[in-house]
Amino acid sequence: MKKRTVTYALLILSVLFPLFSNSSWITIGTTFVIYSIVSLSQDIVLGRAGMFDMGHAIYFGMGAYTTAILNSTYGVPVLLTIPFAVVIPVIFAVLLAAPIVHLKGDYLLVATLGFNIVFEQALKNNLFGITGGPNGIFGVGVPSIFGIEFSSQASIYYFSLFFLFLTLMIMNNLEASKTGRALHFINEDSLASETIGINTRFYKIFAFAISAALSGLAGVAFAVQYSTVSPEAFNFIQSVLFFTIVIVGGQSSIPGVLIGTFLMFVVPEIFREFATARYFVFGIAMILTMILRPKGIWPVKFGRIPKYIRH
Amino acid sequence: MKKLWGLFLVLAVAISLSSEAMASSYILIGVQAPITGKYANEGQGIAQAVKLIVSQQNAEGGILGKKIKVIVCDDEGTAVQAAICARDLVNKGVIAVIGSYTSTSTEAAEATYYRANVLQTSDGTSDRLTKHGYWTFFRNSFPNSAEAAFTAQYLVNKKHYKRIVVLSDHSSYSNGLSNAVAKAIKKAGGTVIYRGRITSGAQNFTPVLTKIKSMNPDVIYFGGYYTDGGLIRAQQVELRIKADFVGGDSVDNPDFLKLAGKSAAGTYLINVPTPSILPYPLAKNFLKAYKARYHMMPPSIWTLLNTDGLRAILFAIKETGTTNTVKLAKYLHNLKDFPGITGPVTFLKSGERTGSVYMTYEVQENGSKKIVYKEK
Amino acid sequence: MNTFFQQLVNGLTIGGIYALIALGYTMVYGVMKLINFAHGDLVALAAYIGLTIFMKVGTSSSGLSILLIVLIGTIMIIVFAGMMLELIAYRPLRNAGAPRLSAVVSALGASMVLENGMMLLWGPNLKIFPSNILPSSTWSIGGVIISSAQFFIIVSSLVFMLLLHLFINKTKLGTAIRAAAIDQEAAQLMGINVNRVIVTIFVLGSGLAAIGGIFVGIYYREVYFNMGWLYGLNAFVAAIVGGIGNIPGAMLGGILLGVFNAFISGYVSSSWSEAFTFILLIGILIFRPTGILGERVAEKV
Amino acid sequence: MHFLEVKNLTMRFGGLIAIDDLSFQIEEGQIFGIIGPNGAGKTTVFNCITGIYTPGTGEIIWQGKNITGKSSHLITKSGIVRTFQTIRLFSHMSVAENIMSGRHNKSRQSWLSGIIHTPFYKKDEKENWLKAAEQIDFFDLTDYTTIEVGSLPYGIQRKVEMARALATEPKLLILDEPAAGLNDKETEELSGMIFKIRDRGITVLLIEHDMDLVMNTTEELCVINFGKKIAEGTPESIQNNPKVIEAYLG
Repeated sequence: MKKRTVTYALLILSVLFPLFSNSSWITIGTTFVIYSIVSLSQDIVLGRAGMFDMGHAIYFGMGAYTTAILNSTYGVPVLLTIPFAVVIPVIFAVLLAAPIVHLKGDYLLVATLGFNIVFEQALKNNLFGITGGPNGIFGVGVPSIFGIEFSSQASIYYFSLFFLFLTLMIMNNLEASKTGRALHFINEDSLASETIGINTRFYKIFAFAISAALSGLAGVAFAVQYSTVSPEAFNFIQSVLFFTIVIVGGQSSIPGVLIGTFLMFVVPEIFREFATARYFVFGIAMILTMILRPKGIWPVKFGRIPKYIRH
Repeated sequence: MKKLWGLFLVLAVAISLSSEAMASSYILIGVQAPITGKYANEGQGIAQAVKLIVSQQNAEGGILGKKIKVIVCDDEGTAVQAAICARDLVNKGVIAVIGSYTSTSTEAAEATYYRANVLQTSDGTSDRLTKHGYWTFFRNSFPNSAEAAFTAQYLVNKKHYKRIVVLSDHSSYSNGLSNAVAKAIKKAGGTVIYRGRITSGAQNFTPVLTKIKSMNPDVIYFGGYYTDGGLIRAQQVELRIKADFVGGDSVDNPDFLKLAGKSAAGTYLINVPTPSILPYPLAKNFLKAYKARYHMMPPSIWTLLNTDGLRAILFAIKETGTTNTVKLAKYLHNLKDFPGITGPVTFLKSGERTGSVYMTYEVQENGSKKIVYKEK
Repeated sequence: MNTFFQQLVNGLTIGGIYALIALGYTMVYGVMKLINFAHGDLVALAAYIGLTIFMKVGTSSSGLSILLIVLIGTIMIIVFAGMMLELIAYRPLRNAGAPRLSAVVSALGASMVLENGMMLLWGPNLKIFPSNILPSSTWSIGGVIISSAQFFIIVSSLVFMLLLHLFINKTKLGTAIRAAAIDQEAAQLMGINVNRVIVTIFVLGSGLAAIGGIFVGIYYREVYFNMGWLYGLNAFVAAIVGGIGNIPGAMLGGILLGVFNAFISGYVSSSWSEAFTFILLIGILIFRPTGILGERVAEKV
Repeated sequence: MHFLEVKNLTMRFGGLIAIDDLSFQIEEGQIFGIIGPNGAGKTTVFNCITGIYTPGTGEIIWQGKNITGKSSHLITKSGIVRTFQTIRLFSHMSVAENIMSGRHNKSRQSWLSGIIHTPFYKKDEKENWLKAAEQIDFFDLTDYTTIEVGSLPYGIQRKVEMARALATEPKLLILDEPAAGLNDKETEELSGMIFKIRDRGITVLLIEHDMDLVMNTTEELCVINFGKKIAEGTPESIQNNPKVIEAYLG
């Protein structure tokens, strides 16, 4: 019961946050919200299904680029770009994951990292003449309904927060479903999962697909928040950060991943004066966390079992 | 569940519509520049110059009876950080922004300033900066197309090169400049036999140079940064490629000479004048004041160009007696021959500054530079 | 045809450097099953250290002896750094029996620390090696140009690789390393001190990385704090192409990758060369995950 | 038609022949045993039947259908399920979740339930948890329901693995050395359990080292050595077969 109370309190706090913050803080809050969505979606692949995906920025970037290209180049309203920004990353996730999901551990890590580098170079080389090359794309608009433009920082915060809530709801639903459990089983022992009848290949690709969909949503929010997309925002270094956030925070652990995101994206904003040393400190923190808490800051507790079968 | 979502939507819309309003007893001027990262010294130069001018103005009692306050935002030279800065500066209520240093960060922020009616002046050289039709933007330097036209004139008509290779990296500045140069060369009747792109920082350029060697060029033009330019020149000489080497404005840096070593001698560099050779008394005074306050020279001409952008805006406020940016922009669009540190400042309707002064230097055996060709 | 052989020389030079660095990745992976992400940063660190030593002693004595001093000094410092890396970032995790992923993140953390430490220490701007460490003479052999630096790098890479090969195959410690690479637990049961083996591979790997870093310094002459990733990633790809965990594989992979890169940049497109490198990598992972020289190991059920 | 028929199965690893032209048949309701010295290829036979390995030549006919080379999960879906000699449980998860994993194929919610929870999902979820709970009761594991499986003693883990297998509602249960690592009392309990499982209408195929267990429980035995069948028959006939005695002693 107590846990539930804390959860609701935090949700309400996140909704009321703009009331008592200035716009700089709302900007930081929006950054946190957007990167939380990506980290949580990374957690589906890495934390839950246990696949070492170090190319997650690809799907985030595809979502952002889809919105940017459709809105900025072709004038499609932001809200109408959302379905495309979800479906396109999903299609690519399926196509890219299908040939490599059977790879184990580090091999998968290296393959996904490779995809990310190819992706970045494709963006820089202005593939099909639509990605804007090294500049990226500028001048993405804001969402509007019935001609009213929601351009204040607070409204973009809510736009992103809506996606975060959606993500949290899906992750919650996933956890208590056959699909979500299958991902955990595959993570624990892929072969044993196969022999009790789980189509591991299907669920591995599914994990990539659903997390690409959520990353795509985060990409939409990114494009709106920064009105800009550019290749370096989605390079493999970003993927390394998402990867790190999940492991440092705690795999499969929603509070853990959120804490990880907070440490990586909010704490440096507070200590901006020490900006140059921030990654140095973060590196030390990463090593220390892994030594002192190898399962992450807030490790997951398994055992979500319905009450009716507890005795 | 549905009720919760509904509640969320109602609250979200309500809170975002109760938008914030701010009033300040200061006139706020923003600086958006790379304070950290690869271009840190350039960014810091811009911030220091702006603070110097503003403190001089405040010492004279400010402007329109108000003091001026400078807010600096570090865009790290990246597009994403630039967009964050833009939003942040707008939210803090600045009326004008100086910066950024790179074209990419400038362009990434342009739309945000335009939507918020905030003036922006930048040294970015990408031609696209003035092509969006934003009335808020003023370029205080000269566009790539101006440098490209001069370069083509030099390569084709002065040096009569027949087989020209144009190289760049992938950055928006370098790619843009080199595309413009290639285009201008064709327009001037020259032939670009190869237009190549290298990966900045890759260090090993021998594969692409070997390919170039097999094409027998007269000249290799590189429109990128000195970090790569120095190595390209060194490796060119090592591979015994006999072509001349011509570099764009960002190759012109003391470290280019160090990286290219002995091979630097005989290369040609195209740039606007360095601060120390500016002939104007205003320039001499400014450099003196800058040196007195910061105990160093401004890092480059770009600092002074941005300073002129700021001076023009302050001048417009004084002349019009308002901080209404629409009126200020209207005034600036008609500004003619305002005496600047870097020469007379004249803006076109597009926000473009006219009257460029490019020159070609030749690097000598002893590492010094000699002016060999000048724009008429 | 000249162009072809010239590209081959270009590829061999950079390939030799990749191979030296790849050996460090492959040895660590072979024994510890860990991608040592900080390995590339040791290369950058070596270049900085080499430059610093050079600046200290550079004026006092003549060409080759300076190079020797710089090389030995740098190797000693980088070997020490490599041992510290193992002691601080990896050993505590190993002793605690932490999951594999923790070690990956620890390695990434170590990489961040090294990279940003170098930035704080030497500044974000690039540093430049003096151009007169090696005589700048070049030879033309049938129209193919080879410089003294290239010749020096290709030959000494081969020499160092040969030395490593002899060490691994002819000494007792080398045999222990091979045994630990095949089965760490069995090796432990046979009385091999695995910790000592691991320290040894870090000493060897860091030493070779130091040599690679110095070569980068004297040939390319510019040093910047995050260049470790550039060489690290390529060397790592080389290790996989050759068959990760396989020492001759890393040598072959390094040289092949260097030559592959040169031909792609020279004949296909220099804008896409990086993408081609990684497409090659992914292709190898999908169709022959054990690399060129690796052997397929069946999973025990 | 036999319940399960293995026909001329051959499996090689490089130069090594692990199974050599092996054939046997199992009838519905039997408790069938395979024995043989270490390295005789017993586990490899299981790996071929359950789709982990694809055999070189030969066929596996299951209820009249050829299932040779099919994926493991499809074979499981068709009613064959196995346990492992080295227990392979989801060791960081609770006993209940482990057993619930066996319900994967019987649960009819689609992958969409991972995103949106429908009323059908709720009904299906409850049904399957209750089925899992039945196995918990059957194997007398109620004291451990929420405990992390990896922390439990070996004997309990064996039971959990069998419970997980039974949760898939198989027709044929394959046990790979189920008595390995168990003490005498646990082994005795195990043989009782095997009969109980058979009484639920499930055919049992097992590999075992523990001769007492094999002789007490199985009805038909197949002996293999170096991948070849050397004898087949009732436990009594096997016990007196000179070839078998030679293989075990020699």
